[in-house]
Amino acid sequence: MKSAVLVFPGINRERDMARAFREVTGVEPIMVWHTETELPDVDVVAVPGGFSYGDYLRCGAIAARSPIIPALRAHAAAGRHVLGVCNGFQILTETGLLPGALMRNASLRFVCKEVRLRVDNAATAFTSAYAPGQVIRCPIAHGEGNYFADPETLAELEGEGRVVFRYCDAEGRITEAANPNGAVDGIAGIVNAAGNVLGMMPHPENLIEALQGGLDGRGIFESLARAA
Amino acid sequence: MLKNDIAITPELIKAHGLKPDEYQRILDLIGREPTWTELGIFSAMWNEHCSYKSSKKWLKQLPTKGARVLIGPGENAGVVDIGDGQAVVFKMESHNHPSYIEPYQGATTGVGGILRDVFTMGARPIAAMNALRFGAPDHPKTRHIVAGVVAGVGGYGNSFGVPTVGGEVEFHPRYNGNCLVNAFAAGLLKTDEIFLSEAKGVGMPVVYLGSKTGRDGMGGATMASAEFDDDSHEKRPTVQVGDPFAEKLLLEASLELMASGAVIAIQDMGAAGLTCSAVEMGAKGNLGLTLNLDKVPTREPGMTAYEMMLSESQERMLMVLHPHLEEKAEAIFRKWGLDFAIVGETTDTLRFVVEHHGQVMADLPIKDLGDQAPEYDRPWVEPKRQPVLAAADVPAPQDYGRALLDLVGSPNQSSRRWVWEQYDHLIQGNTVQRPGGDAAVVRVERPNGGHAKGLAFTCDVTPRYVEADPYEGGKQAIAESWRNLSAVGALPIAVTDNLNFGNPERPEIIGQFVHALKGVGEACIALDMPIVSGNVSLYNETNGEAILPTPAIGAVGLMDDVTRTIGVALAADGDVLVLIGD
Amino acid sequence: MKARVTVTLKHGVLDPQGKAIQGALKSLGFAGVDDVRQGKLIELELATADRAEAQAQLTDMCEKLLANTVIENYRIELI
Amino acid sequence: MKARVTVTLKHGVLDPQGKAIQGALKSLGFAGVDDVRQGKLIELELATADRAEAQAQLTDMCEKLLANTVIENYRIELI
Ligand SMILES: Nc1ncnc2c1ncn2[C@@H]1O[C@H](COP(=O)(O)OP(=O)(O)O)[C@@H](O)[C@H]1O
Repeated sequence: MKSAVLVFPGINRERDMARAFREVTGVEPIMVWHTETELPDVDVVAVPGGFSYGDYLRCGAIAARSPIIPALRAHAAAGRHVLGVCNGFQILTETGLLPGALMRNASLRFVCKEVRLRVDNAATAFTSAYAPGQVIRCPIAHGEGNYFADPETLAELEGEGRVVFRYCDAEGRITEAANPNGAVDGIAGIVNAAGNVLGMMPHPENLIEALQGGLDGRGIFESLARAA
Repeated sequence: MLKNDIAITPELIKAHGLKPDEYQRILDLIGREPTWTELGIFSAMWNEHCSYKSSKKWLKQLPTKGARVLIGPGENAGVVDIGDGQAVVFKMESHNHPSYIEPYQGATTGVGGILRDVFTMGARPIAAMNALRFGAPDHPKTRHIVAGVVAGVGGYGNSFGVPTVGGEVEFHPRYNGNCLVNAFAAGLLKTDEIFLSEAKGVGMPVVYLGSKTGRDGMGGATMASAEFDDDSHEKRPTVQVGDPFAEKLLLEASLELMASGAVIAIQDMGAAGLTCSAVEMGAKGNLGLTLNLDKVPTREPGMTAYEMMLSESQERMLMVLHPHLEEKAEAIFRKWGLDFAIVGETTDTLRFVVEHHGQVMADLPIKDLGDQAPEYDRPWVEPKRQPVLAAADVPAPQDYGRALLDLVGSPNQSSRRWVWEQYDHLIQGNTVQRPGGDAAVVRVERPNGGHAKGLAFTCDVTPRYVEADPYEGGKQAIAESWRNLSAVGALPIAVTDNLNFGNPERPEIIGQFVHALKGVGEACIALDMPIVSGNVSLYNETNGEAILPTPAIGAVGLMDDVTRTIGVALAADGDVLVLIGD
Repeated sequence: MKARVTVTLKHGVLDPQGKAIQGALKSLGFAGVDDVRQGKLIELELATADRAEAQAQLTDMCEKLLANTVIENYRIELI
Repeated sequence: MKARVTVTLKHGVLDPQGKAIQGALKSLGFAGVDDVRQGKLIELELATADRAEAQAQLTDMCEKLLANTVIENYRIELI
């Protein structure tokens, strides 16, 4: 599987993302600088985490207006895969490739910890390595991960099974206590209508080796490799 | 003729924190009255913060050498060999006074400063820690300061992209008027790619990089060394605002530039920015340096030479570049959207010359600015030691369960999770031991493959002990850091220190300092942990009440195989607990 | 010409900052404070002196960058 | 009564947000934009109908919470 990782000024988890692709798929991804206007011929484009443009104005807003974005849209329109993690998710919502918006955490604090996620749709190209309803561990690290969408959008997401991950407790229950940022209905990750663009706040790329405390994040990359 | 349209009055001299005898020393050195700009330059170079005038004598006695030490104190950060052609670069620095005045921005700029110290050496930062001390939990200011400082440490480190893996948080009424914010950073580099601040060659371009210069923190370095009084709020507009985004760009651009081979010398602009960095680069290289301030990128119109020389705007660097590689260097900085300007050149005159609008605003002997800084052997008295308590004299608790609950529920013993959860401690994907244990462990991959090594980090000191007996307390801080590193399976290799004390003009305070340092030094020798970098913060005192003496220690350990690290969690039911030591 | 753009959350969009401020004001003892909303203020200087042109430019800036029209409204003032 | 509080950075204080917005506007092709500064806008509803009282309350809120008077100025408007 061939992959590319977009790099915007202020992005800081591009190396983590590249490592995950390398470790799991054995292929080194191509790093693509934001001023490029074309993408290499790859199966997956990852938009990694960080603080593009310092997250000033709005998270992901400035990056979403970069020269590379039209090429990203074209890649998505062609049905190829796009994975946005954390700031990457925020950038994808700002481009309109995914609906909704990510607001300040309800606590107003940045939070870095391990949470549990329930895989609510294991039939996507990003999650086929997981079982439906499986509860996985995954780190989060963000200050603005509070997913919001209007009721119509939410109904659409739910109706089409496009909520892929939700914050849950160890038993898979969606509770307020298990929700680290106030996201509506515990939403941690969604896909677009075509199912080829995933955005998620948690960082699967930081849980792919035993040394990091677990392998639960590998499934995303394994699924993508399978789909390629 | 030097422009000198502001009269140098005794009041002005005093406002610059210079004592009459120090001013006399200036007159003797330059043989005339200084200009206003020159007075500013002297005050910046000769304040406690930059010159270490009260502490130098004692710092010289610390053990700083060891088989692994590649670079000890004196550069931006210490460098320690960890084998395989790799080295760890680290240092700790305080931002106490600014954090008390504006907790969020004070903490951010503290973290920014220490990160710059590390990447100025050519290292990519791989870990950060923060040692924090606040007033009593029920003191009216404490909550505000804690919230701001913790958010600021996180706000900067998280955005910059370094995992904050450890630290300390303590509360005590003696910090009511002076919180402590000590930031530690460590980075990794190859031993043959270490960058230093020593300028080399005559006629080399001196280049300004990073963010523009504004009137930030005017006289901030002077503030950081001045004892607080109740109208210290008047000093408020000197607050600097941190821009972690600019710093991240500066990191990437600097590392790219260093890799390109264009850099001869590099120095970050910290306290008293342009002044200290330029003087240091020239003086270390036995060269003169001329700056043309017309070229300095400024954020505000109408800045004077005085203001530019003393500005503490953050996220700036000064470099000496190879002349034929300027264009390449500029292209790299433009790519990262940063300012780049040739602002001067090295000379063979040993003079520090500052020009502005075609006029010479300062012309000073460059070596003397550093070398001739006052150095004091301040009078000190033997500290009063608190008597040793016999264990038998301490009554046993009535109810051990209750006592245990009180302990774990007390502000100083309770969980620090609420702090480190606000810090990204997982970024970079190398955190093997997360915060919450004895020491944090970060994976270090070998350049040529093979099983990964580990670096362990811990911050320690128990100020109550140092107060009770400075010598024993100093030893204890080192011993505790040694134990914390050993407990995760690492071999302790070196330390950095951040010596926070009260007003050195009081003999009791210097007495504490001298004895604590003696303890620290002896313990370092006994445990073979040289001190490779550090920082001194004096005048932590409000209305005559000093903080508890707080020589914070940041210690680093090495493990050959990172998979051998051991945590604090019990592994399984039925595990045997063993108590060792006494 | 100087201009001021204010960007506010649309009605119905949750505002964690506003909510937190409301809570904080309450715990500081300010009673009867309600419906707190936080928005952004962007002040800028435009080269043009033509008000119509400035208005058009600013609208374009808001649509393209300054506001996320999915969740935010904006208002332009020329000063 | 409705009130609006605007909080802006004091003159001379670095505004990283404003700087980033200015850069982004430039790279989107908006020419001649200068001196971009970002501030905060807080809208709230007060129980009182007395303007003088509202003004006093709001000043108190600004000093205690809404503005960081070390680096920020505030302005109060009653609507
Ligand atoms: N400010 C902080 N930032 C990050 N981690 C912290 C901070 N304060 C405490 N910790 C972490 O919490 C744990 C417990 O701290 P502490 O009680 O000081 O430990 P010890 O006394 O065992 O050295 C340690 O892992 C420490 O690194």
